[in-house]
Amino acid sequence: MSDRPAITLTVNGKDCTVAVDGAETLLETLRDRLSLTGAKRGCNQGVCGACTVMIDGRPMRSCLSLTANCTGSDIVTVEGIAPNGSLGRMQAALEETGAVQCGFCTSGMIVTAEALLRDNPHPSAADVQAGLSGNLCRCSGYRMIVEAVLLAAAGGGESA
Amino acid sequence: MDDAIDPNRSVGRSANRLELREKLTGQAKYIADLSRPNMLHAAILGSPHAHARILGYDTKAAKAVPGVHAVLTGDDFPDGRMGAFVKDEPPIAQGKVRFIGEPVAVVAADDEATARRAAQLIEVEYEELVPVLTPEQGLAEGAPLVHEDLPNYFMVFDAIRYGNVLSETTLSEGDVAKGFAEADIVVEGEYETPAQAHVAIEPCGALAEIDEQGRVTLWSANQSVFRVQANVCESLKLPMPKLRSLTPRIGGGFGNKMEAHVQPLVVQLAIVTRRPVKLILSREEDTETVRVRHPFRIRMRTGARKDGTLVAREIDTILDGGAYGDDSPGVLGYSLLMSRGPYNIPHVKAHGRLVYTNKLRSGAFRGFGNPQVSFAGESQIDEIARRLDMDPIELRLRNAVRGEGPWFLGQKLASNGFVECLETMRAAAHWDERRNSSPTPGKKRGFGVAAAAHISGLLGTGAIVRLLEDGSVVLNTGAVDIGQGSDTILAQICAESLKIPLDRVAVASPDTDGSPYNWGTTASRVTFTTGRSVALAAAEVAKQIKELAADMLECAADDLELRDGGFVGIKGVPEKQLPLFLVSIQAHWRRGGPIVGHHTWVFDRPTVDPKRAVVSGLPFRQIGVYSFAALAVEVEVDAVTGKTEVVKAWQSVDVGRAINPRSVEGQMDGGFAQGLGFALTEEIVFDNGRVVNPTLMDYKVPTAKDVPFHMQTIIVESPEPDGPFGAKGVGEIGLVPVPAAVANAIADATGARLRKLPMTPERVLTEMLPPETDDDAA
Amino acid sequence: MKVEDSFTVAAAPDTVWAFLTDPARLLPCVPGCDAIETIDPTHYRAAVRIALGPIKTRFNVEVEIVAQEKPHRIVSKTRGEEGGKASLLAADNLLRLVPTDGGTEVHYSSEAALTGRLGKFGFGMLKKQAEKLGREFAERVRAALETEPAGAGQA
Amino acid sequence: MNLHRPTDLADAIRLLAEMPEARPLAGGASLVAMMNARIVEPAALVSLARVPGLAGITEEQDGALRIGAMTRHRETASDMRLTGGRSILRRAASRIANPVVRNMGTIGGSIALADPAADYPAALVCLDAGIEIAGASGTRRIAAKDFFTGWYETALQPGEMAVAVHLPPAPAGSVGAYRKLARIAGDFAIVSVALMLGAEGDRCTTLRVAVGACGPAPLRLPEFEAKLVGRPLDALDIGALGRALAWIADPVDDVRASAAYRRRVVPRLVTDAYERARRKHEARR
Repeated sequence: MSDRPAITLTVNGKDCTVAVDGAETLLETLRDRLSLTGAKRGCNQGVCGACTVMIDGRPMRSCLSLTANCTGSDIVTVEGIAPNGSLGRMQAALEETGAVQCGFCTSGMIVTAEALLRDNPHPSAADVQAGLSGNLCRCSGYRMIVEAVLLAAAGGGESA
Repeated sequence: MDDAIDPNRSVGRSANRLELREKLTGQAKYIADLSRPNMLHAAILGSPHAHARILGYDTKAAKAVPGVHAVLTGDDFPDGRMGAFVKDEPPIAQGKVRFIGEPVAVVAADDEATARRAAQLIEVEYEELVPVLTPEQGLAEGAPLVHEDLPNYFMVFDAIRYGNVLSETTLSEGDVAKGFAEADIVVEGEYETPAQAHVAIEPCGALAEIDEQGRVTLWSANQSVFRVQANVCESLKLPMPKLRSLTPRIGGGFGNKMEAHVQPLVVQLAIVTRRPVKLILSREEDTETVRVRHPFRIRMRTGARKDGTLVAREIDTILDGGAYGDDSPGVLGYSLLMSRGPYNIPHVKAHGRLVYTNKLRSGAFRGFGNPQVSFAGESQIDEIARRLDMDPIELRLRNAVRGEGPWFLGQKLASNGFVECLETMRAAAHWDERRNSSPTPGKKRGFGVAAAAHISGLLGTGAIVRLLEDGSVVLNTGAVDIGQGSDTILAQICAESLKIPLDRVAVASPDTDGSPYNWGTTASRVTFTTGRSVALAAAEVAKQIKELAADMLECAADDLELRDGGFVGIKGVPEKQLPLFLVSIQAHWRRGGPIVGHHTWVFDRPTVDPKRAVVSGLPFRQIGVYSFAALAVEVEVDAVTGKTEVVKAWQSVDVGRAINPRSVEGQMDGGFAQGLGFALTEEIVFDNGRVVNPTLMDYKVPTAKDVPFHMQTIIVESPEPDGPFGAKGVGEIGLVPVPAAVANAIADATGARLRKLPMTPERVLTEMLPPETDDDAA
Repeated sequence: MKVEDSFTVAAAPDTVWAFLTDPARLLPCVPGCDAIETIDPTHYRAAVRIALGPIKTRFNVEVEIVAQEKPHRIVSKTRGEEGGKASLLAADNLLRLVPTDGGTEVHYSSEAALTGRLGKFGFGMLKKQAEKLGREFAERVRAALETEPAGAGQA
Repeated sequence: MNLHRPTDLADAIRLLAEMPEARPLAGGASLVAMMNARIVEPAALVSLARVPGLAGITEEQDGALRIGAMTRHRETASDMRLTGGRSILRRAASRIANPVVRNMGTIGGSIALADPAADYPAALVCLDAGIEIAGASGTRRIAAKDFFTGWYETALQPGEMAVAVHLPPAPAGSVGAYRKLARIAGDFAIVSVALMLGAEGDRCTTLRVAVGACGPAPLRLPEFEAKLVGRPLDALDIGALGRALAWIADPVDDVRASAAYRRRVVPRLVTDAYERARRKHEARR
């Protein structure tokens, strides 16, 4: 067994120090060590997108990110999108449109959509479809999720 | 959207999911998110052979790995057998392996990595047997038997079984020979559909914990806590009181989580180790070891008169059941029942055989055999329309089953919005003006329609409605919300029935200890059957409220009414009323005990009218009521490659009554997208029994870019007298017509008639342009 | 997964047969193989190195001759595994020698299945790799037989 | 398993030389996926995340663009210096996987894995790109066409790594087309075609066509291309080049498509890419 160096990263604004093996993924660290289970393991190969979190401001696959390689990084998960008890604009828009079904893809979808809206504040439906094409949803057929992003872009669903 | 919300009206309102906030904030807990103190983690060793005898095990090396607490093989499990229709499946391979990946041993260890490492150290000695890799091989003379004991298995119906044939079903009405003799044209074809993977984004998993009395509590990803209990107890020969089955949130099911997956394995590990044990399948394991949609081979012919009147249809199908029976006999019987389609065809004969093979089991999957036969049937309707130069919607209208039908085999329809579905879809799609715009350059554009009907119903349900001290309600049905929103819909039905605001209804999580029996979240049944139980249980509560209030208000119970906001009052006397909490307190502390309404219900109208139909080997006697749908799609086929893209879709659906219109749309959208995958890209490929594409890298489901944003759903409401507030089911029907509608649109665009799914660029191009015509490339 | 191919050698079927059934002479022709151990005349054991793109691994394989008909055909079974049984290989093989003008046409076919971790790696690529190994083998066999002094193998 | 995070290139190279079983870790999009599936189990990883100078696209004196190995697909997909014939690379990058994976994946990681169905190989071979390779004995540069040597095989020797891609200036006035056929958005290609066209008036001055996903390495036929240069654009037998490329193709049969279909589609896609490029050329005039 190799030694497990302690590394520090910032998760949802808090500094966290964890001792991890080099092969441990950020998804494992978040779920198993930090009890942040919002990011999900749907495929562990980076295809489904349910594990998407923000790393240094960009949505990435936590299942493809090695924790030891995130030393010093700033991580935001779905739990950290909005302060306790409030909703971010994408969450509010999903609430408004009723797009959520089983919810398993929702965390990753929210993180990806937040970044999409930041980079492209006035997306077309086609932009949104392309932007969300790395987050699989098997329940919704995507239409209402795309509508939610468009609604959030239009300033709808703005929330406390 | 209906924004002017009257808080006292719950039915017909697009209420948000009760659990929405926890899903939006990442707090919803699915099976993988649960843990218990001292929990162990499990791993599976799967069979490398499609068919082999197990000669022995050597688990010494695996047991010696530090951190390993148990290594169990088939020898360490009771020899019970489970199965919904045939009890043919052991909890883990015993004596024989019947498909590649079938669990042969399980390990519990301190962590998942250790468990996996140890599993690979287990030695299993096999004697390889000749595998049955296709149904045709299974039907061949002298074929090896997948289940030598088939004749001795317990079956829940009188199946016709022999050799590798687990079930053979024949249904007929009229006289097909006579019908075809009357036909002016006959279309005939052989259709093939592949195994489709469910790909619920949440993989299957389970967590079992045992107490000092030896009673096990089991949480698992499931569609029915009661089917979980039955499967585990049957396969492990465990008395049912020894197992309590619960559910966390479920990340989609689509049929994959209806019957057992890893539950018997973790329960046995918990029993042996006396510790909590959790097992979450990887995506690949889920795809390779749980279940798939049945591959069908369908020979069908349909005859019509020159004026478009359908006169005869004959269907012969072979289903690949895989290694175990699971829900397969039901799929066979149901698919044949649906093979006439929603049309009056006087002479119909449908025959099918379900064959065991040494491959992953086939089982329930949204549509339950209907998408496969509808692909064939609705393609043939389109071909007839083309041959007769008739509009395909006109042809369907001419033959549509109207009014009370009857359906194939004789069941009368109490609600039927089929014609309205066709007509509203035609209007929404601007079908008659569809050629007025021009297609994208380089693309061949086409339009296609298909229709569908699907049942909702089947088997037992119950509901308990209990009035709490403050006049609010807790509703307990045992129906698992798999993400489709049934908790919310049942709460809406309950709130509306009692005229209380929706937020005064709590929904209890299904629990085999305390919930009334519910067969499961399947067969598009929860709104219709469980909703009916909820409405009846709520009516029972209303009755008790009135009886008690009658005493309190000194009037006759018949003179009382429930009033919006949680009141009971004297009809015609607005000022004479009591808030429900006063009635409830009276009940709790003074008289009779808390108000609890309980009702059970099962759909019991017979499917078969023996005066009309001749039937053999059908595994159910009564099935349910019919929802209807009609779908139009616009496709563009790339002239260079044959790749098909659906750019727009319009669908109408008769749901009786939309309890929650947005949830209806959600089901229709989601069903459409899953049907689109089935139509165009999804196929589990087997190579000598091995699943070649178990990863999401290789098995491709549609992304946001592949499903049209322009997707419109029109809700038709033809109230069903048996349904709660007139509602019928909508869970599956959206998927059913998609492959045929796309195939018909491809035929419209290119002249190519695809009879094999998925309709890949390769298959489309091959049909569009025979290879020899090639050199004049684009 | 079925792999089949054929090649022609300028040597008589008897010569080819003798060569192909002699582990010592066969060994250098098998790509990635350092040793063949003869358990008995119908059972052999070998370790083979395999490189599949980013994967580099070793398989321990056993070959069983199920039937043979000198000098026409050999039916054999190959069973192998990676260390720790991460992957299992099973193949049923048929080798046929057909005399031609001045030589022998060697036909080989193998119905192979790979399960476990490598079984999840791109199916098409595996077949290509197997075909490539087959061609390398053929090349080496031909080179060995055609450069050998005539009759050397018949001793 | 140890993960090393060197802070300069020399250190990274030294670590790789010292540990022959170690692998360089770039964006992780493929390597970590394979680790999760236990397809590879490296003894150690050398992360390039903190090595300076590996990320980003810079213009060189001769007009070439140097794309550092750690440049993410996202950046390559949006770099507006990739115009004209070189727009092929931008378009290829924009078709890789999906936006989230493009935030992670790097050009160096992608080419080092050398998946024949990936987007970069054909684009780079079409653009006559050079690959800069660093190893214990210094750096060397080889042509992209010589870099991809087999199924998932490259010219990289043990201990070496790709540090940059050099894109020479495209001929003035050239245009590019990238045509990718895939089952689903973001999937690997069934067939991909990268085509660069230069013309003066109606006469072809440059034609380069590379086909991806149809063999162990991208297909190109420079001599055949040369025969078509000088022809009028509307009388240039692009179909013949497409058929020749199909003839040399050695595609796999897999779940994405059959080998026969891929061969069949090659000339059709080549012709289509040519027509698209020609339309772009016309539009410019």
